[in-house]
Amino acid sequence: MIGVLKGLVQTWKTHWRKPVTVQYPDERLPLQPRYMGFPGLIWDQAIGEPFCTGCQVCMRYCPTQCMYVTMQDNPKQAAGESKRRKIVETFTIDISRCISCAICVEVCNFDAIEMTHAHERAGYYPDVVPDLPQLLKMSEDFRAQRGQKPARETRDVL
Amino acid sequence: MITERRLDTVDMHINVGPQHPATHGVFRMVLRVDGERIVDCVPYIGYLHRGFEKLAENEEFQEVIIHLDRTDYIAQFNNEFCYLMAVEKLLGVKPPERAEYARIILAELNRIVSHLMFYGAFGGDAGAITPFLYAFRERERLQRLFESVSGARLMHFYFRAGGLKEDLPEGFLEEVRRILPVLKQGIDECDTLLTENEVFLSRTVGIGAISAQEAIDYGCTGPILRACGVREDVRRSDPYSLYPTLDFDVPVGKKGDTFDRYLVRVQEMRESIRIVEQCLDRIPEGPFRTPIPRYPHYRVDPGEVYVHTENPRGDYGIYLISRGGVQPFRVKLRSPCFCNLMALPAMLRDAYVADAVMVLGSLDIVLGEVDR
Amino acid sequence: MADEEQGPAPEQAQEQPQPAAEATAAAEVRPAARPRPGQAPAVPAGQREPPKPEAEALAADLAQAWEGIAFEQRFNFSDLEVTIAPQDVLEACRRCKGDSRLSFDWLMCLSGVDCETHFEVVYHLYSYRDHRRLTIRARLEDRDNPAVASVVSVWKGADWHEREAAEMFGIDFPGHPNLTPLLLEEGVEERPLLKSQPLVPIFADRPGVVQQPEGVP
Amino acid sequence: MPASLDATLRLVVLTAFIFNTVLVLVYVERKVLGHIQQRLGPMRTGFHGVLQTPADAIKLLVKEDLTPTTADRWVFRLAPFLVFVPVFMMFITLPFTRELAVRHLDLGIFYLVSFSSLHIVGMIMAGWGSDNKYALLGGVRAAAQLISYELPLAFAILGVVLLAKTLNLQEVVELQATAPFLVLQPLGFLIFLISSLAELSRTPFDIPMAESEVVGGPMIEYSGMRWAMFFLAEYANLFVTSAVAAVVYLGGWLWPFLPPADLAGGWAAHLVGLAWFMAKTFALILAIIWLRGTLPRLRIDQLMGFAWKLLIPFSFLNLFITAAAAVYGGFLLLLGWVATGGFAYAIYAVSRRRP
Repeated sequence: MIGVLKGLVQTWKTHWRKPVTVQYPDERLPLQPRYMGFPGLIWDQAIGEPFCTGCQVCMRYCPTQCMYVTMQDNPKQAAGESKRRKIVETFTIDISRCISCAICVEVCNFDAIEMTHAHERAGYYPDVVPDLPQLLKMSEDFRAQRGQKPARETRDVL
Repeated sequence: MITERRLDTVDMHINVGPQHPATHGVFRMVLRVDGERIVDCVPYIGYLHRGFEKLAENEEFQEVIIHLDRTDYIAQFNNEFCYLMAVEKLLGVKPPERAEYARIILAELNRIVSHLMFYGAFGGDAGAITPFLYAFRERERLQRLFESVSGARLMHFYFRAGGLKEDLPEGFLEEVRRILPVLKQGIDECDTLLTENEVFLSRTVGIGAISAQEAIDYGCTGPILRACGVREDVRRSDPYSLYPTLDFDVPVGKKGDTFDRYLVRVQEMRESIRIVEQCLDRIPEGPFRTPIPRYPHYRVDPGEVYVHTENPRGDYGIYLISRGGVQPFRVKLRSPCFCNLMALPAMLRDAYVADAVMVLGSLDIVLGEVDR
Repeated sequence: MADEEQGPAPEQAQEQPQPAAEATAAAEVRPAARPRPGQAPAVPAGQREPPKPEAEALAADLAQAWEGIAFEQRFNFSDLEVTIAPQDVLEACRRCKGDSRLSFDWLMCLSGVDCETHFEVVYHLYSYRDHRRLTIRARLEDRDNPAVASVVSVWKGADWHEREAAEMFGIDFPGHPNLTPLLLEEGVEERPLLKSQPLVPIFADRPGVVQQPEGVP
Repeated sequence: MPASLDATLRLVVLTAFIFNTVLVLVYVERKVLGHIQQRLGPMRTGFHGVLQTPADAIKLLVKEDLTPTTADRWVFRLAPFLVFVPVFMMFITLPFTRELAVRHLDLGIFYLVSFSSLHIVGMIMAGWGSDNKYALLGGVRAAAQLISYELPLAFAILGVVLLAKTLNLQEVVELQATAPFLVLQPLGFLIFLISSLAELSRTPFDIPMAESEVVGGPMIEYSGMRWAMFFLAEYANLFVTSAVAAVVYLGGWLWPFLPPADLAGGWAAHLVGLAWFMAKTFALILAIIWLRGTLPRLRIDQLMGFAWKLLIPFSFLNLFITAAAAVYGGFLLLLGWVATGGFAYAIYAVSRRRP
């Protein structure tokens, strides 16, 4: 009987406290700086091309095998604008299979891929297989959000 | 004149699971019941089998950590801790002191998270709806800390051979220090709500009791074994990492029943807070990782090692065989729930259907770890 | 180091050491097979630490208690490890639990191992009384019909471990009360953990998902 | 007005009242439980989620009504109505104020007690008709529980009847103008409250529906409108049981004061009376919700033991003391309660289990 009454007092006291939950779409809890959402590709602003050379290391180490990458000869290298001999041609991530483990970031030799804060992919027509421009945009938006300069002016290459 | 008539009764088979609110995942047990009383119980597992051991043999030592997070998905840091100790033993490296303390802090906080999860789910099994929300309120504070450390809320992938992925974020230790008193109060509130409640006591005391001898025979470990009065904790009896230098108690129960298991876990949360407090005082500045050559794709010397640690659910063991190279040859996971679950039919002798739910809840099974 | 590396540094330096060997010419796709032979180290990993005094005492106890059972012993990471023949397993385990000098009351782990040439069943034992560990290794030389006596009669906790080893490797455990499949779905004929069993790529035959080319693990 | 038209009108108004009350109750319960758990409860539909329950009701009405192929078709389909109708019938004699009731019955309390146990039939039919083992288990549990708790409930209320010397609810209320029967019948009130919690199958006695064990019990196979009927019955029952407790023990519309009947043409008295009645009823409902937010669930054998070993003997004791007081004088009542209190404490002290 005493225990039951103690419990009742406890719930009574809690009832008057401020709720800890928030109304999600109207109000979002802040993400931590290290938050790992889905991966995005980084744009090399100095040259105007992605850092990614399409070397497929991430693709091979991806535990869910959700990536597909191909590589091409870099036209800018022929023109003398870039030192990269090869450049990414297509880059697709099936983010319905991506587990946000960041092992692609870890194995990347060129620091070309990063974990963005993008995580809300729900929608009537969710785009679960972003291609190269979308992946670049994810990273760009992410950097814009965090106060870094978006690379919009050099986007005309793609 | 009295005529004696025999009434023929038939035992009924009740299929609890694979999808049932009481099974905490996809687990199935077939109960043979005589009215409300259980005559027999046959557990079936394997609904969440993902072939962890096969996957691990085909991936690098580093990538296996990802799958380990997904075995016991409520105590991820503890799993990574265990596996990396095995890898580090084979590699012959020792993590720096800062990394050791960081690992202990995170593992102990994760133990609290796991026990809070148990507390909430157990209350739900008993039919109380509020404990779950109380537990998650407290759990959320720690989850946010974990997010700030590793970037993920559940699948952390943060420990690395030789240390950590990156240093603890700035202000993390102060945040932990600030949260601990709040957490203590939260645990006290949870305690008030359930531990002394007469209804809860009548549902748990004396239910699903198992003797110490039987528990050892079945290979039960962790809170299940300690509830039987066996003062066994891998952190004390087969110490690893820096646990020998830390001061903490190993709470034990008396009767080995459902209530003792509950009580052991609640007390363990307080002990974990004590450990974290000590670690916070001692954690030094310095490097967070001992460099290993060819960092993500390191080669491991041939050899084999069995390492076990004290996970929230019990003794988590990893048997790791390396034949040299970048991939493990064989990884066997000795998951505590897998062994604890074996004792379920013994615990359900002469119990009621409602008790089956409570006993299963008191085992605190995580099916990702049972089925692997 | 390839010349790509001299490009402008990314704005967000990732906190990880640059793997020097991996950054070779990115133009060629490296061979798909990942496992590479490791060089044999000067000291085997297991012999780096000297044996614990408990382990040496255990070896002495074992020699007495296991009279009549042939075994070879070695120290692995300061713990004792013994190898025995499969026909001795049941008797050895019985003495391990029953003999007052040993009193290994807890079977920590029971694992099957496919060593490509033979099978092994490894028993990790622990004594709550003396707090010491023992590893028993049974070599199953017969690759076609691997069998070792079940130890369920000694430790009840061996039950599911043996069922798992049986379905994953095809090892038979005569004397087991209920050696039925445990984890796999019904009707699976393969023994998944055999080294000869390849790991099938996920969603290998499902259209519409991102497919990886042949040869990528 | 012809009698038939009058009756029809009253029933229509009553039905509308029940539906609206249930909507309000569901909303209140979700909100209160939310705040007990430090969350907000429904917030998105309308202002602070007030339209959530109407939305849910509409959703339930347009959902597909499934019948399992192996179910006993007629039994399965009829059961929700057999659960709802007895609850609806109980409303008929409920006196909201002195004038406001569908019908003042001279055998009001008898009528209430007899109808309060009828919905068990519907529960058993639902459990049997679903052809589901969980439902069957839940149905059998419901039968055992509801019948066991019917006894202490009836005996507890009999104490009031002995003091009031009438079965008419209106007259029972009129007798409470100076003090409610709670003062004279504290033990009876407690027993009544506990038994009605069990009758309502609410926490800690929600064993027939126990969602962690039998996953909703008799309602497991129901969907759409038929499930909504169960829901409706459950919350209507919650209201009517609290209302009966308020009328019988807490003085209904009358206590603690009522403005003179001639004030503002009698309307003020009417409204104040209704307000008192509703306030008491909702206070009891909130207490029941509060209990639900705090307590775990008992087990079926403990529940039966509680009914037969504790509640029924104490309800007999209550009846005995009340009867003695009614015959020999009021002082015995006081003596009786003191003795009962001591007795109860002794039992508690003996049976108390320390962790």
